[in-house]
Amino acid sequence: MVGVRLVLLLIAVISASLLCTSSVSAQAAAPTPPAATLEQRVTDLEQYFQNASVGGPTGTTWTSKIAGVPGPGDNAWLIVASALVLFMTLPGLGLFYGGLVRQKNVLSVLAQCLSIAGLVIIIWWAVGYSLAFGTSFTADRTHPTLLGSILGGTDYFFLKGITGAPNTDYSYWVSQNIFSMFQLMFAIITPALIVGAVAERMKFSAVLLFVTLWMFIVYLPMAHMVWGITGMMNGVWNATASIKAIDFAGGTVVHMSSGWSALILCMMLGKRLGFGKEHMAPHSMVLCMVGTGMLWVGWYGFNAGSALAADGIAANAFVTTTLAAGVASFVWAMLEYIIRKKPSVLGFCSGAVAGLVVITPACGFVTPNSAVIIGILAGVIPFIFVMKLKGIFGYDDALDTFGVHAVGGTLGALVTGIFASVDANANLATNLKDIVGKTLWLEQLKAIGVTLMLSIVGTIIIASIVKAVIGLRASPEVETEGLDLAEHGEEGYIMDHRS
Amino acid sequence: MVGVRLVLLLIAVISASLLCTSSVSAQAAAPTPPAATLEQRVTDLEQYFQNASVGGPTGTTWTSKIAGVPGPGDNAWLIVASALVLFMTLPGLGLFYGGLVRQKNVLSVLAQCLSIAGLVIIIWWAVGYSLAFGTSFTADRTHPTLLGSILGGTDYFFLKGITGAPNTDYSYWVSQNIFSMFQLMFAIITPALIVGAVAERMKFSAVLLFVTLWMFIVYLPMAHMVWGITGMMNGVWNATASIKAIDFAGGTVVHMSSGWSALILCMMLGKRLGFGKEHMAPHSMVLCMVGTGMLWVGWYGFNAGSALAADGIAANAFVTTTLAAGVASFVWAMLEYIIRKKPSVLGFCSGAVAGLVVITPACGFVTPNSAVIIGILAGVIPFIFVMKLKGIFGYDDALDTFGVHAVGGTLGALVTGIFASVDANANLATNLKDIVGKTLWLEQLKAIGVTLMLSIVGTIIIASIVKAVIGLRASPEVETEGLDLAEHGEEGYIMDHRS
Amino acid sequence: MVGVRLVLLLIAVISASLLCTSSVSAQAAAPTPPAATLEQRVTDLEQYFQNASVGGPTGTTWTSKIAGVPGPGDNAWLIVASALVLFMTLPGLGLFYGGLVRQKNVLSVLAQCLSIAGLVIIIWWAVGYSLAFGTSFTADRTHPTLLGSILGGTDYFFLKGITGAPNTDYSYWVSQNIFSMFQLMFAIITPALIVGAVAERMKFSAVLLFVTLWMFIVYLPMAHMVWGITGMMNGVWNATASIKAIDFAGGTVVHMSSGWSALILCMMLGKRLGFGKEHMAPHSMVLCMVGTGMLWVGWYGFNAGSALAADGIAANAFVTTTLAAGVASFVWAMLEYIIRKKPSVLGFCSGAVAGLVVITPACGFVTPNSAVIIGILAGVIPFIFVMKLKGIFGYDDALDTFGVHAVGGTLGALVTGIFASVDANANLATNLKDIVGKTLWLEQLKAIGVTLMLSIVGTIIIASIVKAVIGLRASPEVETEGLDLAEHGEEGYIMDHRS
Amino acid sequence: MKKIEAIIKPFKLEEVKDALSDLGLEGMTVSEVKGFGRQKGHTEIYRGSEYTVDFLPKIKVEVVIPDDLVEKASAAIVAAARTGKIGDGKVFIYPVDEAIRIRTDETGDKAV
Amino acid sequence: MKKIEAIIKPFKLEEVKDALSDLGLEGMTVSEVKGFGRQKGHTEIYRGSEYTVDFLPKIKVEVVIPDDLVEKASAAIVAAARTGKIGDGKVFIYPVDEAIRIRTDETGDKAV
Amino acid sequence: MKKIEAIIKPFKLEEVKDALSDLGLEGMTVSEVKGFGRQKGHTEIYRGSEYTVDFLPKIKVEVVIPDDLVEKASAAIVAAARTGKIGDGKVFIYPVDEAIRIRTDETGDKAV
Ligand SMILES: Nc1ncnc2c1ncn2[C@@H]1O[C@H](COP(=O)(O)OP(=O)(O)O)[C@@H](O)[C@H]1O
Ligand SMILES: Nc1ncnc2c1ncn2[C@@H]1O[C@H](COP(=O)(O)OP(=O)(O)O)[C@@H](O)[C@H]1O
Ligand SMILES: Nc1ncnc2c1ncn2[C@@H]1O[C@H](COP(=O)(O)OP(=O)(O)O)[C@@H](O)[C@H]1O
Repeated sequence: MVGVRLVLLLIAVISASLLCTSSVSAQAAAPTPPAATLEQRVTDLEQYFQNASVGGPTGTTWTSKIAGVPGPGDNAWLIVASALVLFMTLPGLGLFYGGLVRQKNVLSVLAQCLSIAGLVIIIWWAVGYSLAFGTSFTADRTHPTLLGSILGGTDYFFLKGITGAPNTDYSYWVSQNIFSMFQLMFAIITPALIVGAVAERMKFSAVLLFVTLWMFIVYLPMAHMVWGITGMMNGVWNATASIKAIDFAGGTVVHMSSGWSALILCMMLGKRLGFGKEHMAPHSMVLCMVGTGMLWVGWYGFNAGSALAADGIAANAFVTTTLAAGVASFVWAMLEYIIRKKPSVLGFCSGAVAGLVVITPACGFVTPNSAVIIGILAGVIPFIFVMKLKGIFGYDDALDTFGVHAVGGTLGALVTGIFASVDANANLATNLKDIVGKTLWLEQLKAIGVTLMLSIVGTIIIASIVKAVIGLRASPEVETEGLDLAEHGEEGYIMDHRS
Repeated sequence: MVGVRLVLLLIAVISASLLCTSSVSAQAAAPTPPAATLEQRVTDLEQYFQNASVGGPTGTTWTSKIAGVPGPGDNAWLIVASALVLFMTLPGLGLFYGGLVRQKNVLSVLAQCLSIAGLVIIIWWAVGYSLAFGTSFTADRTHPTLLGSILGGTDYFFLKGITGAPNTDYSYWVSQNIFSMFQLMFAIITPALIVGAVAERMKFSAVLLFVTLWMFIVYLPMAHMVWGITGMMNGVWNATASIKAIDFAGGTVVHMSSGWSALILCMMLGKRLGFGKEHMAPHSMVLCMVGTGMLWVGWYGFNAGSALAADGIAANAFVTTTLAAGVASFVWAMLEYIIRKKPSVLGFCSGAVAGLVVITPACGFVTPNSAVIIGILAGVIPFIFVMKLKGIFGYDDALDTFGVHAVGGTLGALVTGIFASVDANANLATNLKDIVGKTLWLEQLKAIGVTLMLSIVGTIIIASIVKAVIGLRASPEVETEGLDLAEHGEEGYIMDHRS
Repeated sequence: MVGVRLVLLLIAVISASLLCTSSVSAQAAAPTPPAATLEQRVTDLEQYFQNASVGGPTGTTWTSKIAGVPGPGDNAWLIVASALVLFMTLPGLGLFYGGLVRQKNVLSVLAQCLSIAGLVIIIWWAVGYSLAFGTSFTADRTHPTLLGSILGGTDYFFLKGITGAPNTDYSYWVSQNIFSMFQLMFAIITPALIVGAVAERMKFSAVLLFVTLWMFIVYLPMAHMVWGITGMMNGVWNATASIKAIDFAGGTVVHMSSGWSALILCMMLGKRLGFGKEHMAPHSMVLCMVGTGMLWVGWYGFNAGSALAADGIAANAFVTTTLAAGVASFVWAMLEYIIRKKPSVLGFCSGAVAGLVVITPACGFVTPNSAVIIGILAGVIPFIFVMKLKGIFGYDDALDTFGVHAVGGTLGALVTGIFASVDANANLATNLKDIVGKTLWLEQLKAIGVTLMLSIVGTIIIASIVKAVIGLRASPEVETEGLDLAEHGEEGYIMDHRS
Repeated sequence: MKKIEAIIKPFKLEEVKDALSDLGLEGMTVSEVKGFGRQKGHTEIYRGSEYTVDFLPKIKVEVVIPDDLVEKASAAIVAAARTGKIGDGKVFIYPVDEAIRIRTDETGDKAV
Repeated sequence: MKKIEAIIKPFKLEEVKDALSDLGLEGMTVSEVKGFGRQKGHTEIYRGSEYTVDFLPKIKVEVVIPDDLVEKASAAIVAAARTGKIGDGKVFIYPVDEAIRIRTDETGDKAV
Repeated sequence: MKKIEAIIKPFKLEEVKDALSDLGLEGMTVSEVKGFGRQKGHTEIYRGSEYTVDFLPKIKVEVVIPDDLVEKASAAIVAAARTGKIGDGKVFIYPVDEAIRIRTDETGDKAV
């Protein structure tokens, strides 16, 4: 049984952890630079406000008195942002999705979100953070290797050496331990998004096994390639990246990867029993709306937090996120108003989420006015997809993970290439100044291609394995009775007179 | 149809935006002050802790190395505070109000909150922020003009020039872009509060049109007059304000304006069908309580965020907010306990919201002990209003927007004039030292008068227009069936066996 | 009637407050140290990043330019953390517990949470903060007195002198007023936890009276002993503590005290009518899960906020909290999976809360790898307790406050003594360097003993008083009809066709 | 004894109850039902999926009464429940063999 | 065949069910209803608005049985459902023309 | 006139409705009930507490029809509702004395 195996795995992993961490490798001591002069000490303090390096430009000109400690303001923001991103999944996404399924399956969605949180936390602690953000697979940063550009390294296995000191590869002023948690929260919500496409019929054990494999085969490589300092698609920070793409908060890593994988998985899984015949209306639009509000609020942690500082870029990401979400929500519902006379709560919610998805890769790179245009696109294009095209193709993406996240994520990745501007984010002038506003969109297309490929091929392989080993789908009896009772032994609501 | 028109308006506005922003006007270059000495650089850094100006007292004595960048701690707080204030509306207020209506109308309340969010975001981006916080209508600050003391200017249309740099008219250390978002969230919740009075019967299209007009005629002038640096009732910061009133977080701007407008609107709209005969009990006190909790938590962003810094004033506002909310909640329910033997969840919730409303204008200006007295008043006076006087007058303020927000806001504005003290907030010593603790309450009365006038007259005009153009009220059939199905084509809950 | 008496008490307390605060005692003026040199000013600024003292090591070597003001980043974090901890109770715990009771009692749980919030706010303002964190009962810190090591003092009655300036006994950079609020939120949730054990049958008035007495007899002494700077079990900061125990965020103060008191109280109260015969299944696992998500997210404020700074220790507490919660949640549900084939949402939720409880005392003192082991223990030991042992003993701890909070809190206090390490928190090297990793667990055992004793004896006395004065239990008629209607005059949900 | 069972529009319940009370009928049992008939249902759309809901909320009122009251009672219900629009509902009359009051064991007309 | 229909207090359902089982009656159908009768309702107050709720939650138990069991079954229900307080409810007995078990097409006494 | 009352599995409602419509029966009333019978219930466990739920969700369909349609209608329902597994439910047929259409005062077969 998969449960047992997972527990055994867990135990194995713990033992390994204890062994590993006892053998901390001695780090080669670099020669210590001279102590900071008074002026240099003042400069170090000023750097906090500029979100820049202490100890001189590379951190090695002088020994800073405040090296190895985080900046309280930035750290405060990242702590809160990490909590906000967890809030997106627990309970945000749980409610958004849970409200959209039928009553008999609401708990199955919640159980899937909760189990993914636990599972990914364990993976992330053991090896995940290291494989995504480590660097030991790249011996020499000026000579990238294939492995090192796809996965990080083993250096941070079991969070070895991850302390309150910032990792300046990623942020000058944020503690690496909170950075690792911020990234963990992304790693939790991404597979949880897939749940929407396969809701109401996928077996719980199959979800667990699928997600475990998917983390290794799709998510961790994606995260490293796009955000790892040695990643092959990290155009902003990695001068040797082979694809000079940009993705501020996860258009490719989070939304495309989950959305395209969701499409494949739901096609391999087949439609829900009674699809197209029985009523499958959302059992609680109220919960769905509550979830949307939580997603929106939490998304500020996701998007503005991705600045990894409480600076003007974070603030700008907040602005663009707000504008895109608000505009897309309004546009989507107004399209409904025009077309069928009834603007719906689900329309406002779908539009808001679509706006948030599409702005995600762009939020820290574009101006507010671009965000408004992006919001309009986000209100129109996924709308058409979900309302019309889906019906034509006829697959059963139960809660529209594909229509919103894959379509939106892909759209976002592309428009980011078009609208990104140095005005909005000066960091684009470091490694990308020659292509921003010019051929950046071509790099984005390449990144889209890689993401598509990895998600689709990866999911086909993983789902085939899961199907072969334990099967993907609940039995028809279980599906008819509802997953809540059959798989979890609980009911979502017990409202009768007797109890 | 109003939807179509709004979409067309939107498109027009976008086009205009693109034209406008391309013609950025060259700003007259002021002579650059000398570079900061080391001591001045240290002073600049210290100013961050004092929430004060860099570059010398007026910012022009020397050129600061950290001018034009936000302080990370303050920025972090304002980013979070902005998210918290949005959380108050989505889903907070939606649940608080949504729980109080009958099941058949729960989605209509949520749709109204969502649509107001989208609509106000668009207005704010295009012109709203500028009309409230711009200054171009005031050519010379020492010579206020009528227009300039009522509305801001066109300078920030389409958020032109709003970047990560602080606008020192409002805050030394907070990015202007996040300041604009913080204020946006206030502009969203204010019209959403009105929804409570007209719930269960006002037409969706009429809500949209009403709110659009109301933003321009009531909200934006109110926000500018009270908080705009050139506003005529900004007693704290505008030395030339004609009414030297104070309002820390929105007693007049938010609660009085929405509350009094709500009263007028619900009277013009008429009572719900069956009012006084049919049962109209809240369909879910659980949701109502959840909404209350979210409002309370979000209100910390609202009140403590209004310090525009993470300083001792913000912390004091947190204290006063907590005390007033807790005391008022407890007092309200204990009054119920005494009078009818049953302290109710709705009593605790109503009291908490009343306490939060009444402390809002006062929170950053009064001491904790004053907050306790304010809390008691907030538990007693709106209680009497909602429980007794409302029944006597007989209008149908469905969810007591008037009884809580107008009565509470007016009470709050008045007591702020009585309890405000320099001990609690040293900024009161700048322009108001002669009247604080003396005649400030008279200024408050004047501000109350202006707010009342604008809200009442404005609402009569706007509601008359809306009534003439598209009508205010849903048809009796729609009202009987419920707005959810009839206007939004959805049901709030589908709990039957079949689905 | 208890309500009336409480209101009278309230009035008395207010009057006293007004008298007291008018007689502010003149503080003896210490000789002023010399003004800071430029280098010292820079040192002061650097101290902000080190979360250390300005004005030299003891704050008295020179007069700092930034003495008496908070650090914006740390203050921002504590403001947010305080809001997060309130969010845990309102609505978090309300939903977690409210979802677990039967429909007819959901509002009673919410009313209890709300009333406890109001009541504790009033107590805290009047005397509570002072009794826990004041110092006037200790005239000379080098010579601890019995009273002073159990309770703080009267110095902060009515929050006298609590301003934006930090109280360096507790934190160098956080305003004392926000510190007092942060601690208030702990004082709210602790008695609210007890509600879970006595749900569905304890009289509302009895809850109010019990909690009032319990705050004075159990909570305030516990808080002072463990966290007060002169407390007898504050091993980290009080060099003269007689029990050198440690408790980062409240294993003893919060979870053990509430959990053990809950056990005693529920035994004295007796079982629910029909216990063991009627179905008493949770009426809404959905609400329960939403509450769990909110608890988890809010717990970051609780645990990481207890660092009282946005530093690396806070960030580490975030890491350990996440790992313990995630691991325990997963382990608990996997145990269910193995034993009865059905991993449940309630299992994931129970495990998460258990993990959060057990890590609470340890979170800022242990490494991430220790947190994983703690998470496993938290998933196993309370599981066994709640699933098996409870049935054997046969008391009716309705919502498992004892099984989760008492068992988990006790376990946590013990493992903290075992896993605490200077690597994770350098503050352990100040007063405890000789016992950390050695005999610290013995001190922890002593603290466990004191906590057990105080909670059990205190609760027996208080509950006996309440029983004698007004009775503990609702009448059988009230219990059968449901507390919502009978005690609060409301229904949780009104979903029928007519409304 | 007869049972009158009326299927009515939900918002008419209060009026029907009052009409029966006016006749001195002090007991009845109501339940929530869904009705299918000539009255048109409505359509709900959730994103791309459209659902026609044919079953409309109705209230079923059941009252057991002595034979001699049947005519009056059914007339009173019909009068109170009528709006004149399609979907007003039906009144059905069924034979009853016996009625017992649980509390007292009374039977027959005394039980109702 | 007859149908016994009992309107009982909700918390008595388990006992009624057990009483019927003891007679060997292995099938029944229950539903949630609201009852109006002599038993006083309650009042709910939401802020200034007071609502009197006359309709109280009841459970309706329906069991179709052969004629010869009617007396025993109704006596058993009455015994199990009685608390002696107002609002205990009623037992009604109706004639049944026919019963069919859907699964097997069995009819008459064999069907129930 | 007769009333056919069918207790069926919830997911069979649409098919039963269609079967009746095919016979030209354009009205019916349905309600949610819980059934107890041979079909086994399920067990729910919440932490240490285990609850056996014997009452299973069923749908009750009520349709009042002229005598001559009874046979056809009940056959149609049986056919539509059958899965062959335990718990398919029952059809009960009751005598009806009278039916009235509230909207029009029509009575008898014209009313249904
Ligand atoms: N033959 C029937 N048997 C049982 N209930 C019926 C029957 N016909 C109609 N009903 C009930 O009466 C309600 C009203 O019937 P409908 O045909 O819509 O309008 P009207 O009563 O005005 O003709 C239906 O919703 C249904 O509940
Ligand atoms: N004439 C009646 N027809 C149908 N149901 C009735 C009738 N009278 C009472 N009932 C049902 O029986 C329940 C109990 O009746 P009530 O008068 O309150 O108490 P009691 O049965 O003790 O006299 C009512 O709530 C109602 O559901
Ligand atoms: N004697 C009865 N009276 C009323 N309803 C009954 C009776 N027997 C069974 N039922 C109803 O029929 C449903 C199905 O019965 P069950 O014995 O489970 O299966 P089957 O109909 O296949 O024999 C039950 O759930 C119950 O609602």
